[in-house]
Amino acid sequence: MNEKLEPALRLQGIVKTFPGVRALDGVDFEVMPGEVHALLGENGAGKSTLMKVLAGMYQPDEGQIIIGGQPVRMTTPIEAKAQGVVLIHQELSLVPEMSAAENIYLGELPLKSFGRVDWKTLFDRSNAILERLNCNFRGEVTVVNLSIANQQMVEIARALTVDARVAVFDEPTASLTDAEKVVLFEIINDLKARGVGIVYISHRMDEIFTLSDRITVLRDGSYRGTLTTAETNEDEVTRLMIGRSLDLSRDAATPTLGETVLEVRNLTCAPLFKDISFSVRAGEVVGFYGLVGAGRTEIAETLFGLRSADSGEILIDGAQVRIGSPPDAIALGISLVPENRKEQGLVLSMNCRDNMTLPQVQNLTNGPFVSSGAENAIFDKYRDKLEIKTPSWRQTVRVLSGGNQQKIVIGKWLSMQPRVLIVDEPTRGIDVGSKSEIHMLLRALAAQGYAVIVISSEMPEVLRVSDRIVAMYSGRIMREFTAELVTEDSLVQAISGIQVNEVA
Amino acid sequence: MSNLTDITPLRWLMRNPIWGFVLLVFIFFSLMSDHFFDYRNFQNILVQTSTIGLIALGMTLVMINGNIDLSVGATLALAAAFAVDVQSWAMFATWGNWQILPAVCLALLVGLLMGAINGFIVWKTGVDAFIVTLGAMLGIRGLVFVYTGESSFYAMNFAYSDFSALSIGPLPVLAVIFLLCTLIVHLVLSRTVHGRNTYAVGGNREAAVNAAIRVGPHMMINFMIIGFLAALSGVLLSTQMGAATPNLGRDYELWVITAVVLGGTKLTGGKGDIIGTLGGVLAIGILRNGMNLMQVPAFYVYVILGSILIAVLFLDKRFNRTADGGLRL
Amino acid sequence: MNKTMRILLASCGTLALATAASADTVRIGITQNNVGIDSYQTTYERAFIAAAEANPDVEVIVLDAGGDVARQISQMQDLIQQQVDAIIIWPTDGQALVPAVRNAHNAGIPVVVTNSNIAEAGMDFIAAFSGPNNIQQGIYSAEMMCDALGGEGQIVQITGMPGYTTAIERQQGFDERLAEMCPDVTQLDIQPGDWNRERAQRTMETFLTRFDNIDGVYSGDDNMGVGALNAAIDAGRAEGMVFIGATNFAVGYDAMARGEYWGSVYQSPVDDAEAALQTALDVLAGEDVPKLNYFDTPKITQDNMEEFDRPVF
Amino acid sequence: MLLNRLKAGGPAIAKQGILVAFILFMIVFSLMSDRFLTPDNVMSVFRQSAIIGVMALGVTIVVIGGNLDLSVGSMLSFATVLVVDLHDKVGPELAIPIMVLATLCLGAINGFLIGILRLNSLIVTLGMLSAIQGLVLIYSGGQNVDIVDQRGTWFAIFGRGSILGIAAPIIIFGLLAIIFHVIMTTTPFGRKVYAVGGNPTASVFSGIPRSRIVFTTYLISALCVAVAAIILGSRVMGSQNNVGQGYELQVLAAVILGGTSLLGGAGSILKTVLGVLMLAFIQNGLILMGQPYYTQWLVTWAVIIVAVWLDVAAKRGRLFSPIA
Repeated sequence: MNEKLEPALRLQGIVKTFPGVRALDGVDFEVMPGEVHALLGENGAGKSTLMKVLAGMYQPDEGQIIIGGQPVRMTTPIEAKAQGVVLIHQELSLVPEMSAAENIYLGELPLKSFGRVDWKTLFDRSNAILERLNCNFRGEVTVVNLSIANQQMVEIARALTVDARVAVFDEPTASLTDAEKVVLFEIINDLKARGVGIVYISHRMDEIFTLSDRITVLRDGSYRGTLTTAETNEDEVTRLMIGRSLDLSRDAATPTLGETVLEVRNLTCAPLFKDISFSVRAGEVVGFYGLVGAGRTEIAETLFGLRSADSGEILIDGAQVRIGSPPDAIALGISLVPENRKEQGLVLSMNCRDNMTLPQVQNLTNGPFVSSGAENAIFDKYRDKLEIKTPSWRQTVRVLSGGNQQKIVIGKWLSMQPRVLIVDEPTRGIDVGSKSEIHMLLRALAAQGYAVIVISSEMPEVLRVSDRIVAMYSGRIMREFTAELVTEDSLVQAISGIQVNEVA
Repeated sequence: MSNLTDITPLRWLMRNPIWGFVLLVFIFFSLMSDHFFDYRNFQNILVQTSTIGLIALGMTLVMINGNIDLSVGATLALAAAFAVDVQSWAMFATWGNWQILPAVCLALLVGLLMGAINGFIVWKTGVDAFIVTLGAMLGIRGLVFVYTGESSFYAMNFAYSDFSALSIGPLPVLAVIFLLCTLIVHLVLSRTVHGRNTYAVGGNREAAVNAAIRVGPHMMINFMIIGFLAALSGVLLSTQMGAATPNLGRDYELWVITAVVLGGTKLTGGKGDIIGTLGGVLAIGILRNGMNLMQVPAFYVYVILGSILIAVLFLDKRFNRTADGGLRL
Repeated sequence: MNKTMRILLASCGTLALATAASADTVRIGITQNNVGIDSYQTTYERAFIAAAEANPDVEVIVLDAGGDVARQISQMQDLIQQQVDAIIIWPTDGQALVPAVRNAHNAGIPVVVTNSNIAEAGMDFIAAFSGPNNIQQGIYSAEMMCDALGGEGQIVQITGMPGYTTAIERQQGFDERLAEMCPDVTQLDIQPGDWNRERAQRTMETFLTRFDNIDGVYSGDDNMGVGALNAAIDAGRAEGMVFIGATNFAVGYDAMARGEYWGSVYQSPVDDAEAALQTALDVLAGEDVPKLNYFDTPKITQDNMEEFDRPVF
Repeated sequence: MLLNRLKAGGPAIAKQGILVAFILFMIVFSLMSDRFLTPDNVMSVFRQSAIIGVMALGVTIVVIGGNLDLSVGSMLSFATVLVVDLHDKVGPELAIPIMVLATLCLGAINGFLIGILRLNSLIVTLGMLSAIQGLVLIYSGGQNVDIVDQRGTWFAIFGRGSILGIAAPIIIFGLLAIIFHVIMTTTPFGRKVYAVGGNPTASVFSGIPRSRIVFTTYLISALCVAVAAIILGSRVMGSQNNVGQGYELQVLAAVILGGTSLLGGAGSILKTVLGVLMLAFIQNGLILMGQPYYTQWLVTWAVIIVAVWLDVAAKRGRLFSPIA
């Protein structure tokens, strides 16, 4: 019997429909104990729905969930957890004003008489888990005071409160930097060694190929097949996912660089960043690479007039400028595609066109009224140019896919005809297909003469789109690389602060 | 909770600016009025605060949940009407002083019921609590008028109104009940699973749902708690009056919310505590009492209370600025 | 801004004077119903303060309950705490203040009730009542209505703020007397106007749509009565309609002079305030004061209005 | 089930929860009272709802911008007392501009505290509600104010006049509703208010001057109060100090009934007009049926919850909230 292992979890013919949509259409999926099974699919392919079925948040209309050989019905996340299925959410699912320990045991705080919380047990248990995860904080800390990475650790710690049979990681690295990812991968390997079946959802091919044993692909709510990682390659997976191959080659044509458009000299905003100097020329893509918190986003915000620098100069076309507010920046031709699409980039309740024309709506007037024609013209132009998929400009952006949402934000700023385009984490949470489109778009923009700054925490992304790469560590620029000379090793060293000694 | 010990008094005061304010007005009135710093006046303040205070305890829970309850004033009036009226029902005529017991129980039950109705509607319809309870504020007041037929009820039994004059040791019984409730709600909020879940539901509802906290019933329980406390407050108020009037408790919801917000509870939920709320209600109570003693004309009292409310909000924002790191939004 | 001066005086002064002054001055605390809700109460307050200032032996503490029973109870506690010599109270509610009055009584402080009386159960604890008889006023209004209509017709009634004693008592007096005196006058409906002219106007507009034939309107005070009158004029139906009010306001007096308004009950806040203070002083002087001191509130109609001064409010 | 079908492909009217509720409600009431739908009564209700209606227009814009304004009640008292009092002192031609300026100042204080200092709007306007009430009383000394010559002043046209048989308040309310509707739906300013209410952070990231927009919404709200005060003062020809007491909640109830989300970023001026009319018709209809006044509170309770529930349900596509 034990020769052939039972799967830790098996889903058979899962069907889930919502009004008007068949979200899952007979999906099969299984994960063996001690296996990392990656689940792939574009946004909207049904991964999240499948995970919610697995976590007991949705009831499947048809099909069976089999855990350890027994068919089960799970109606709440707690029941799922009791069955040994734990879910680590993509978006941080923590309560900011509570302690880490309470967050770890949220929903099942240990009890004493009269419904009191057993604090001692709570802290003992959660500290044990945090130690196992090599965390340098204790369970008593309030979550709001923790860094994003440490908050992610709290999220992961939740998975270890029970004897998990199956752990589902839903985009766990979305807000982690490369260094922090290493820790996460160790944990996953540790769980794997203990015989836990792991479902790993991610858009990042490199992670999937490093971690997983098998890959299952979903498309449009239906099952497309399972591949053994060792026997496949990115191209095959991508084709299964989006139905075609991707052109992953970097635009090799040497761009013709123009004049220096933006120059920054000794810009300082303590304690976020110090003594920042760099320049960007027309037709050039400069990548900013570093850990989260290295000060990259803050520099962008300063250039966009959202922060005031303590000292330093900003020059546009060689002339010194003062940027006191976003309208100042916009007037100078600086645009910022912000890091957080949903919170900073879009008004989710507004339609596509209105979002796109928002910064210039004041100028698109016909008498006192907004000129619908001018707006539509802009929208149509950039919808076509960026290949935004939306049924109509009237569509609320909330319902668009992440990639299309991001294109709306990019279109919003392109339509302003900027000199300098700053793009912060352009592909966070975006699926592979759209990601590659956006990368090509950034290259194309540079080729048209824009000065582009790309801020990213993903090394492949920076390497792919940049002409030059600025490596930052802890608020300082460590090194600048040209695309030809950069190596992954030297880049990792620079952003970890290792180069400091050698340079000094 | 457990890291309270290593906080210096000054840091604690910075985090709870309302207690600094309480201290300030306390010293101010002690210097300015010779009737203020008097043991019996402190008793008065506690009794006067208890009405708003009891409701504020419940409001703290509801607001940490990310909800709000505007119907408490009307619930208070309805409970007071029941508490006074039921005593005179014929079926309890032979019970002597014991006739008060079923009356009070029924009144508290009515409070629970009103809270349950609000909570249930919020839970099942998903309509914002502000809207649900704004409606209930009108509706329950309508019920009060239907029940009382517009007139006041009067307690025949003087034992009822004598109750409010009782003292336990050095403290008036009303103050004791208020302080006791404060302690209980504080313990519930800080020590029990229900209390901790209150923060979870308000701080991150998604997370609470994911952690299988039954958010709907949880919120309903908190609405029932505030309904109960509003009813208790109504009963205690009616013992002070020996009567119940249909217009009782008008505008109380606004003062209760004010006190709770002054006490540092966030309107968006997830943050707040009973210690702050106690500071908030005491601040308003002391201000009113002190201004009475100093004979500030009624017209100026409105302006002073309104301005102080805004000023404290402003100071609180200065002290507890969120860590936006200077981003100009 | 005399009042601001008084606060300063009161706050600084009491420190020095409290002991010295207590020998020959009396301290009287008053807690009013809701100053500012209408001119009557405001004029009352001014008259009261003026009367007190005219008397060098009186120091007064003037408080306002803002219409809230609980706040009035607090103010009673505060006054008892300050050990004033006497308390004058204009109850926000006749019944709910009984225990508070009883507490003052038990603390040895005589209580004078002003303007609207306290409930029967509290009568033992008060030194005296001074004020108008609201039930009697309702009766007067009913009698005027009867006379004006010749004992026959259809009327509507607009009452004050629901749940308040004055409103309830006037309605009670009016309803009972009307039914008794002229049973042929039918009351079509009773709705509140909340002591508010605009709301009374709205209520009247709805009445006008609803009933084709309205012969008379009784309003709980002239302020609302004038609102009802305005509505009728706007609808072009004021001709021949009888408007009776209570608490004659200046607007009502003027409308009466124009012949648009039939009659009201003349009630002077100045008399009211002075009577209350005098009653309190009499009680403190140990004089034998009758329990119920109703001051006269005569009927005022278009016929006898020359006998009265135009109200100052 | 019905709801699903309506949501998926049904006619646009299905999503207009408030409109459906309004029509149903009107049918029921007109069946119960034959006076209800007479032109006289309808005109009378329109006229009565003008004051609350005009205020509700301003508050709708504030709420779409993501804030609340509870101070409009005592601000109305302030403006009405001021304009009526000044009418006899300096004449209507000066009284009106002075009052409008003074009211705008109060709006500017709200706007400064909420727009610029970013204090919570619920609490700030609650504080202002109390403070302004005090200001009114201090200004008037607690006395009622009256216009002595009620028939001879041109000030009377705002509340009592009419054009082509349509009462002036209705015309003012209608015109303002159309103007604000046009502003909110077709001008850059309107677009920015929706953006700021929908996502203040993203608005700033799009170069929209968030503080100035919020500030302006409070100025508009104050302007609406000033207009309402002119109608009210002219209609009543006098004012009490507490004339606007409780209006803030009626106004808010009307705005909510119109389906404007308290979260900001969504709402419509025209639907607010529906909300206002609905509340006015409830009041009027129940009195016509001879119900005691408190029935209208009970009915309003039910109507608010059912109407908003239907609205919310239509948006999420299911009747009951999904939360467990």
